Amino acid sequence: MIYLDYAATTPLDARVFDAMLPYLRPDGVFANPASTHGPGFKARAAVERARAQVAALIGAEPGEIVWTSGATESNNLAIKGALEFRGAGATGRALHVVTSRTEHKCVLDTCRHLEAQGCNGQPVRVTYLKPNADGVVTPEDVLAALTPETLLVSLMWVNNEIGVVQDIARLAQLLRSRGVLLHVDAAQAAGKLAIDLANTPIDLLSLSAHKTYGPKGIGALFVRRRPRARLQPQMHGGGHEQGMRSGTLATHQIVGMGAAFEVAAQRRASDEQHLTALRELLWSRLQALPRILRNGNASLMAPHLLNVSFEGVEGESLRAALPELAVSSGSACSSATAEPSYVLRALGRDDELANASLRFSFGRTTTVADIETAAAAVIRQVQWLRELSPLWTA
Amino acid sequence: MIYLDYAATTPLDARVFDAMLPYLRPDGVFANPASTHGPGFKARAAVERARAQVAALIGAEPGEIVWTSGATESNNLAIKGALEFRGAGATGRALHVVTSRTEHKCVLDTCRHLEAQGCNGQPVRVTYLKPNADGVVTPEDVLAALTPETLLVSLMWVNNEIGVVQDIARLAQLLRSRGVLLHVDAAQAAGKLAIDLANTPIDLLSLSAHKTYGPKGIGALFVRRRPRARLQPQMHGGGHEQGMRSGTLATHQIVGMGAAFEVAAQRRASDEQHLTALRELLWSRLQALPRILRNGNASLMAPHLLNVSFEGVEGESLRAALPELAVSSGSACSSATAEPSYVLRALGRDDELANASLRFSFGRTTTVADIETAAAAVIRQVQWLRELSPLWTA
Amino acid sequence: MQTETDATQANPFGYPPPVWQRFNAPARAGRFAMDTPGVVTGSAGSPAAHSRLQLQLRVADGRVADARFLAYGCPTSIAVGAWLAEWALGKTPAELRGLSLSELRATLEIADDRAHCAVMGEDAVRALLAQYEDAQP
Amino acid sequence: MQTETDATQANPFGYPPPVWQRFNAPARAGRFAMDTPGVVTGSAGSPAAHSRLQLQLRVADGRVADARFLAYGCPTSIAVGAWLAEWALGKTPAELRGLSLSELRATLEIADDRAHCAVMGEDAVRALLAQYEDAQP
Ligand SMILES: Cc1ncc(COP(=O)(O)O)c(C=O)c1O
Ligand SMILES: Cc1ncc(COP(=O)(O)O)c(C=O)c1O
Repeated sequence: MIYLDYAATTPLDARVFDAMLPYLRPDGVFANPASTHGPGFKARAAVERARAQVAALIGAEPGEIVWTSGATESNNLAIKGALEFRGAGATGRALHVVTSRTEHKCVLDTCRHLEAQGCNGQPVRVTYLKPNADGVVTPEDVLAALTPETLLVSLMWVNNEIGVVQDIARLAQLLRSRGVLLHVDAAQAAGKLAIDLANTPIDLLSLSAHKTYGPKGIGALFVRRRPRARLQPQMHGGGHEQGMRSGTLATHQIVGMGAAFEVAAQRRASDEQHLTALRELLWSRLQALPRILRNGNASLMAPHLLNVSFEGVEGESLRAALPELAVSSGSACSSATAEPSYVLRALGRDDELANASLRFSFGRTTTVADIETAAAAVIRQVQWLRELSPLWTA
Repeated sequence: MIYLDYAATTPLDARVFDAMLPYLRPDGVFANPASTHGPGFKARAAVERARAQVAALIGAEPGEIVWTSGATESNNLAIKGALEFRGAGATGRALHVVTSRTEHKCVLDTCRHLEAQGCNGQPVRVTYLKPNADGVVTPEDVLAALTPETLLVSLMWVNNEIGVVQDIARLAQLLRSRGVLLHVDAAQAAGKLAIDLANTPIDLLSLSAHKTYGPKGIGALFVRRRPRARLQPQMHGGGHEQGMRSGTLATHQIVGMGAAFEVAAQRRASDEQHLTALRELLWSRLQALPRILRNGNASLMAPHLLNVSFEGVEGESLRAALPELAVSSGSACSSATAEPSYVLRALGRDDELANASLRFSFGRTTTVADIETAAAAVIRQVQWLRELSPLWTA
Repeated sequence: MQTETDATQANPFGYPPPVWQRFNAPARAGRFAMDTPGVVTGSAGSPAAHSRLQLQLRVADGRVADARFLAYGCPTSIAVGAWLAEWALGKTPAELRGLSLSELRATLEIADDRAHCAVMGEDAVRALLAQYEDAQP
Repeated sequence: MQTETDATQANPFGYPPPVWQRFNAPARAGRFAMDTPGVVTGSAGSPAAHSRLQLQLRVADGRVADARFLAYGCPTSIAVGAWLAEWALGKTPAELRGLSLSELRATLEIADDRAHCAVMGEDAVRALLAQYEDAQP
């Protein structure tokens, strides 16, 4: 089995695993970090160390990191929390949010929920920007969509299906001067791109550990302190995390995320080289096949992703013909439903071609041999399916 | 250090730890359970095995278990989700919820949020029942509070501070015949009481792994299928968990919860004996001190908890005088704030006495020697602080 | 030799074994050379379902002497093509007319949500028979 | 001998070391026997703050010859009592009057949120001095 689905999730880095064990073992540091006794304080200290590690990777302060259960929760908290807080005073006109059609489902579904239910009894209007054929939403596209009622822009840094990188740094500058809050889903960006929030005026930024060799089920939301991005909590309770997110802190998970982000900080540059090389090797090997399309702008790509559409083959058979290749067709999060990827549809691919697409994503432990084997299998099976097709004409 | 704070959190059971490792190791089963490829299916199978294990402990069907990040989230989802769904049609009169003053903060805070913000633009009214001096809220108290607008009753099975067990079985029967939804916070009850949802018509029930020798950061909500308890999701996204809770499933965490609940099913009877014996031993030893009060009805107690108020000593000094004892004063979840426990206040203790209370909670690995040592330390230090007090008159 | 676990891994998507086996090694895939005598062709399939099946039978002496198929579609469609090509061998046109949809579905263990693949197979056989009859003197 | 980690564990709540040390081993805790000659008592404290401090000094030859304290309250209150009892030894009433709140706070490293504990100490000394003066012929 060759695993090329690192954008869906990654294995733990060995150092992350080692860092977690002392907080997981039956005889480890297991106390509740909220407990006010010795063992509790020890757990708390580990939580705070991890907070600093996460903050360090993205140029933030530890106090700007709020733990969540993952980027899904971070995105929900950022969007609903900001809208509820900011919209509290407004009356009459609909609160307005700008996002794109190629966001992760958890952003889109949150926006649709707000449109359907409103927010604190006020209507919500959402603009879903259509990216160009390359998958790009320009800062100018965003600016053109702003209205006086726009409270929030939510745009992902790196798209999880096609890997396109948006120009968030420029967008952030432009929005700051206009007083519009910017939320960025950075689940696929952390550890892959250089992120420096000290110099990029993003207000809210979502992170997930398991995309970066950390454990599943833990994430964080960066909430800027100066100027302060204010949120209504979405998880009510004992007032953990500065009142922004209640619930017992999962020490081992948090420690794992901290360790993963520390490793990511150390390895980012070399990871980028490694991943980019693998990506381009695979793309060049696949040139043996005529009529394939690379999805997304090749010059604006995160290093770990390659998304390719194969003309003339049917998507389900393509996947079935590659059982030894763990790849994704569309996002793992949406592939339970057999619908063609809405991201590829937004780029202008028709249903059939969207379905006949594979997302290859690479990781630290992917080797050149993996790529060669995978490329050979894909080429062989696409050729075979095309030969089998009564419709194919070479 | 003697750890007597198992109600705040427990260490992992050794079998739980062992069960989790294959899903956590860098070379383990790490794929995303939502991925539609071999490794993903393998992770998915582990998730479904765990679902069955959790369901088995409480007499539910696997399809009635929805994974969450803990009981805080489960409680939020149950209360907000049920109200949003059930209240969707209603107009005009306020939606009504009945709960008690001694619920966990995450229930109370959720209710207060609903009162302040309403639900889908409709007002929400909450009745907070005051328990009697024993901490008991009777089914009759609940029935007396119902109005035609009551959509939901939320009552905890076992109180996390004093251990009082409410008569949920009888309440459930009474509410079923009246068509009012019942949500039960069972975070402290699972594995301690016998729970059989096949024969107890509870609609929604919250669970947490880390109170039962499972990992922190994972929980579940039981959502009854027949008759179906319907919820609006609170975490929007890819539609995981039958659309009720989106977000990547944390396989190792889920497997841990499953293993913990399976162990709990095997050990429940012997755990109960062990814990009850320790609890009564401690209480009898503490009789060496005059003027102490046991909080909550001693005949309606979960086995793992003993909450005692000590007259004539100041709370902070009492805790400081026992640095080698990891106990809680009030709930760990609320003890970040130094306010006197609202649960003890609701039972009629004044601020001073509420503050001068200790919650001892016991676990599988607590020994008789632990109890003897702890009792001796408490007796010695209470006596010392009383002697030091200019106000104490024996 | 495969252990049960190997077999499961080899068929991770859980296709019915008869489908999976034919998808992986479809006998008689292809088309007859252009000038092969006695070849009748039938096609079926819908653009909506993104599938197309082409069945070719070489009839000699009133019986199917050889068969080929091509398919574009899901693994079940491909397996249906492969099964039909096998099944048709040696049959007379009258016997082909007796194709039982339920036998086809039962043999390949095709569930309801894939019934359309079986129907496409039946349609291809019908189209082929129509062509055959047209061609009769 | 304690390592630094042991010391931290021993003081898990992070009290200032001078407070922690006196809380754990307060010298001169207690009260003088009822009929001890020369004893003056001063008390202070508020029910609101749930604290009470009682200071007793035995004055002989115009100087404090011995001291006792009792306290009900947080560890800082107890440490204040212990410190005052030590500090008063050998002093004349005039010197007691010179008690410096800032010295007391600095010595025990009392932060702003515990300033009221130091003030209670000062109040107790004042009450004691008032009683002493009343008792002077
Ligand atoms: C861009 C993006 N956002 C959000 C998420 C959701 O993150 P999580 O799995 O931590 O809930 C993912 C991955 O699933 C993602 O790729
Ligand atoms: C009764 C009760 N409900 C809810 C919770 C919250 O659970 P969790 O820590 O899993 O969020 C706790 C413990 O903190 C509890 O004791």
